[in-house]
Amino acid sequence: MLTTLLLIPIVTAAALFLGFGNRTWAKGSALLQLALTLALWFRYNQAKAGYQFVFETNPLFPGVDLRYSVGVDGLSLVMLLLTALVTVTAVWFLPNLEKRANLFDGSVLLISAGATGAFLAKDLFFFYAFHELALVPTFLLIGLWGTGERQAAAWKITIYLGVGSIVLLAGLVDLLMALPVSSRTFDLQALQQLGAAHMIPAAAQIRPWFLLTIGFGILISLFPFHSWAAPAYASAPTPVAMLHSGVLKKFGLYGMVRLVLPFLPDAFHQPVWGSYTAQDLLLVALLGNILYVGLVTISQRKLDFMIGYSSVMHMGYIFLGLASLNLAGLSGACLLMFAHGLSVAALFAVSGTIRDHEGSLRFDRLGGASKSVPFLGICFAMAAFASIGLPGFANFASETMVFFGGFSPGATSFQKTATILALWGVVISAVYMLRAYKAVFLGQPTATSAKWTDLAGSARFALALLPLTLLLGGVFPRYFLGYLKPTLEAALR
Amino acid sequence: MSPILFWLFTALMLAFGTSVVLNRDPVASALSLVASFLCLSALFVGLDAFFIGVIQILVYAGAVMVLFLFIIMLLDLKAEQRRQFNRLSLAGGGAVAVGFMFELLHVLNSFSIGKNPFPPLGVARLDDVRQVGITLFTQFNLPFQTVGVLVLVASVGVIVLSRRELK
Amino acid sequence: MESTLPWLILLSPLASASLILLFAHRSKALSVLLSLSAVFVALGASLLLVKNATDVLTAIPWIDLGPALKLGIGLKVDALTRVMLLVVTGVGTLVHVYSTVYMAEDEGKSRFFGALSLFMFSMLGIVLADNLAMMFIFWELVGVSSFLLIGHWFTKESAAKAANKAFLTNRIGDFGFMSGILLVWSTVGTVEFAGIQENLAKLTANPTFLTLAGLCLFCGAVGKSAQMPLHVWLPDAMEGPTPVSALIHAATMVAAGVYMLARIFFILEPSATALGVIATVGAITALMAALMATQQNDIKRILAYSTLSQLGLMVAGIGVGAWGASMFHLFTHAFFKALLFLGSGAVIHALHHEQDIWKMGGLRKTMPKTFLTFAIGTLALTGMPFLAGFFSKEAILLAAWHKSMPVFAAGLLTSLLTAFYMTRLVVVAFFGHPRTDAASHGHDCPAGMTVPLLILAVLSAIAGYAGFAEAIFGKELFHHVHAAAAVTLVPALAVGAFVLGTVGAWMLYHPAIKDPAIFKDAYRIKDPVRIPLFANKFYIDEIYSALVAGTQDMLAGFLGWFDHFILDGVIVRGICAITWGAGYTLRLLQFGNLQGYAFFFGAGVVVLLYILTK
Amino acid sequence: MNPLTLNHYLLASGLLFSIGFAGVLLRRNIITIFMCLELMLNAANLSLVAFSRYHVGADGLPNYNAQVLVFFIIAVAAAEVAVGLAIIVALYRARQTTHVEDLVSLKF
Repeated sequence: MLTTLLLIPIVTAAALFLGFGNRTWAKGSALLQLALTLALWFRYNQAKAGYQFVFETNPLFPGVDLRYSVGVDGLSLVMLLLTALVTVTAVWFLPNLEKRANLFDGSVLLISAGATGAFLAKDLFFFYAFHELALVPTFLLIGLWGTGERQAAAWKITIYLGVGSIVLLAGLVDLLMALPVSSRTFDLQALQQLGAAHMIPAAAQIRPWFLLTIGFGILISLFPFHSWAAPAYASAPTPVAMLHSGVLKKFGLYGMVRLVLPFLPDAFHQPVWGSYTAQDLLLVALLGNILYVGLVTISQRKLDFMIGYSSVMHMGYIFLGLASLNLAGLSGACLLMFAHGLSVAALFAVSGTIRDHEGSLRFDRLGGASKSVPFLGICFAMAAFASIGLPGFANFASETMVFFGGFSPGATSFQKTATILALWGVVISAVYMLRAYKAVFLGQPTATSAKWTDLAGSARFALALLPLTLLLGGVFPRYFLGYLKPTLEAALR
Repeated sequence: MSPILFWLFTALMLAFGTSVVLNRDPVASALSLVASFLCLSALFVGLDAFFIGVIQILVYAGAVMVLFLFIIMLLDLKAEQRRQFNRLSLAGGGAVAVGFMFELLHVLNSFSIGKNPFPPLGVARLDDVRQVGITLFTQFNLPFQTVGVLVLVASVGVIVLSRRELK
Repeated sequence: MESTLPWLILLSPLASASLILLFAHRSKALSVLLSLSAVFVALGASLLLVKNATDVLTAIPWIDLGPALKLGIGLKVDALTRVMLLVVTGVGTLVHVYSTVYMAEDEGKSRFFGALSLFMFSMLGIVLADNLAMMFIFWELVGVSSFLLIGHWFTKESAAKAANKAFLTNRIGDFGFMSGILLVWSTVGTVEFAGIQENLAKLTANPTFLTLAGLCLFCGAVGKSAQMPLHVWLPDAMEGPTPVSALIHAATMVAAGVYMLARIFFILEPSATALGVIATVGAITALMAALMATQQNDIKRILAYSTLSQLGLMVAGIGVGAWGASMFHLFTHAFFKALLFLGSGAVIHALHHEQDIWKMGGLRKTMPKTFLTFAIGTLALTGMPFLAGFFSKEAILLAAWHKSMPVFAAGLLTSLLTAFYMTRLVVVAFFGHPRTDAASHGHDCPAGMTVPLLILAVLSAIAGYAGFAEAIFGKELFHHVHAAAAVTLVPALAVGAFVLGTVGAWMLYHPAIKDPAIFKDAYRIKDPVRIPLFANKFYIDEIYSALVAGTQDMLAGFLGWFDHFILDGVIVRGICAITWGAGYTLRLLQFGNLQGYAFFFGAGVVVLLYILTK
Repeated sequence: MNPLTLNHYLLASGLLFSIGFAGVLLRRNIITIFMCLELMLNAANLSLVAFSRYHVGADGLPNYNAQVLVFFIIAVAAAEVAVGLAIIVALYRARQTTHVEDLVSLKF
């Protein structure tokens, strides 16, 4: 069943590359993917921790415990749902190309396939490989069909993320090498049990911790490795920006929860610089994301850059949840991955549509768009309000958990201070989001914006899907937490 | 093999080898090379490697040399007109070759087992060619097939390369 | 039955809002119908609750992570809640009815009523919340609905700006509120009011921490109730439609801060420092806002500053420990301030959106019903004996008299100024002769607008009487209102302040409006009192703009530059350049001579052999 | 006269290799260089055969593995010569030269 889920986009993409089919196939594939994910969602047994629907082959090479094995637990299920939802919206926002449209559509599906594979993988090797698979079409699409300085942006993201992947690979190798030879395995579940048994001595955890955190950090655009994100998103075609910022970037966070927390739990408390622990260091970096990048976001003058930077900023909150090392914070972080993915995808969808209308996304050239495109305005407002943490949306529920996590019993005073400082980020994000909303949608309509046409037909449903899911998550976070809780408890043990 | 024959063939082999390097005319070089390889195959035979000795003559003296000569004729190469060697390359080549020789001597000097005479051979039930064949087709079958593919690829490559309208 | 009533109150406006958003936004009539029926249902249920005087506590979990974190959506109905429920649904219903006429011609009518329903939902959520986290949720939601309603005419630049300003200023307060919640939670381990009260000893064990937590929570009230120094958004919020100003920015939402302080009074009470700060902030707000109000010319802005000033008085009341009196003032204030706003709305409506009082005049004759109700509201506000405001204001002043003389003095001065600027407003706008064409064609509005005015006028007159108030407050709570021992001097001083203010303004302004020169554009010069400092609101807006531009925006600009040119330009590109440079240097080794390569190759072998055999 | 030892053959092989290498470095004609490469390959063959003769197994036979390796070397060398000469011909067609100093287009 899981392999089918993985094969749907891959086969469709292959068919499109070979010249069969058209855009309807891409849409059909995305809907099928969503349907199958929902089927998994409802058939999944929430009460049980650990992987379900597992499928695995024999070891691919003799002597190495490396196999194609897939399975889902609560966390990966939530991420799969995110992938499927964003994919559906993304394929509805595919641009109209005159030639090689199939190549474009297929590549977009391939990104989705790579993300799906990475979230499904129960094996370290495939976990890594599928993510890389998703990055390749991302680079190509930005380089070939991007806007603005697409070549520069494509090269930058290629090299930057390439470096991140290499550091990550080094970290993974280091992690495996830190284990005794007899217990080396690629199986994530077996690794998790080893981590729970504290197989790696605390002092030996710090080096792989650094490598993994920096590697994943680059992929997630953790401060100060964030400067690739905004230009890349600004140049990327709309569906690519949606899928990368919404889904693919979460791979790094997913990896942090999957690998770093369960295997290297002691590294967080190791002093690395004077009496400051690795956790403190991470807190400083994430405050950089929240406060520094937040202020940088305020200074942006173009909508796409603003959204790009804001997505970097919100990574800080997810890291804050991770760094709290307790159930409340971690649940918040994981739900926030989901919520942020949906909200930023919706924002990029709207901004991409505006770019198609206007050609420019400079704030001083826009205004009053709510008059002519009220539907886009409502969707943008909902996504923007969600992303600044307004109650009712899943982002608020998760940010609340993150903040409460930062104040949980056992939190250090440094952590509490960091949480209060991070709380100020809520004000910062309100400043830039509302300024952007006002600049684009409120005020006197400009000569061009009065002539825009609103979304019509099925695209409305595709776009509305994201904020509505956010509302669902905000009102009933308990429903999602039911899936996450057993998995996260296991990760923290 | 008697030491006299060894010294004779070795001396000839090295002399012809030197002549390959020193001759200006490529044809003369090629013929010296054949002569050198003939002496080499004599050494092989002296080491009881009859099969290798024979294919050395067949392949090199027979096939490869013809190919070389053929190409030299085809391209109509003349003897080199320019000065044979420039000083820099003479110094460099000489230094590397001499350095290599010194190291070799040093190694051989300390290579004690190399100072023993060759052990005698037992009475073989099968001849040399069959023994090589058995080893080749049993132990080294896969590499053998691979080499076959390699030769095939090489011949295809040659045909492609020698097409006139090479882009 | 009892436990479903609060849910009915809370959810009926939500149902209306979501139905309007999803389905009914194309039909104005349907939207109005939905919104009206929701508010009537809420009102009916509230009345039932008040009549039965039953306490209810019902909760469902929202986030449940076992012992790690448990947050619920819980509804708590006690005496305090019932008062607020009645205020919110009562004024809410009247404003809804009024709006059907006021907004009749507006093209965004569906959107307006949708947002109004959303507001009712959020406001009732605050009122019914049984824990701090839930209160925070709805606290933010009222912020959003207020954002939507202030920015209702979003094509107007000033309205869009005002909406943003309101939301952002509130966010700053909410930052403090959330910090306070976290501080309390980290000590007590729960956010429920009942739970905190049980474990109050844990909090009081550390007085500094308690003070800090209390002040953080107070920050929320500072933002929402527009106290100094976060008061700047409220006058600008008058860009919204007038019914919104009446409901949200006068009667209910801005009072939420006071309600919240009354709710958490048990946390504040043990800390004298916290109460002192609250009293000071309230008193300063009351006084400064009153001073600013004396020099405004926009009818709605005068009322807005008056609201600020009254809110300051309520907060000061909390600060001197008289939370019952503050709630009482909140209760009476809701009626007469809503009345005044709706009255001003009627004037604005009749005069085709003319808001400058100097361009009115003579409305007493052209709009008699409006004048009558407006006058009752004014007198209730200014503290005319035997009207509602007199009783409630006197209760606060009395408490201040016992607790803190400076606060009492500030309150008394505020009363005097209130009487002054309100009389000024009434005299300039309603007396004399019409000074513009629009003013001479003034007329009373249709029944849909006038009836709510009349109802509110009646309520403003009677709300202060013990019999009426006690019926709503309940005996126990009403006991808190008049906790302080009566002192005869206090009402005497209050009446004195009222008389002095009213007569003074009459003496100054009644002659002024008779001056024929007032017709000219230079009318402002004819204002007999001219104090630029007050007219310019103490230049606080300018200071803030400079402060925001000078700190946040400058820092943001600098960091944007730093990020683009230093972090990305120098560091990231620098690493890139080093790699490129190394590659370029090593490229020089490709000198192209085949034999050269062979030489290096051979030399390498020789060196390697040397190393290996050494 | 002393009996022949392994070292004699190794020395001969080394000398032949050195001559070949010197030729590669000294000669300018690419065909001659190619011939010198053949010399070096065969020098290696010589030592392999010598080692094969030296390691006589328990059954009294030389170690045929080395001879098989020589066989492979000869086969690969033949292929290499064929391809190499074809490249030289193609090169000559394009450049009209077989002189290495004229072939510097791989310079930076």
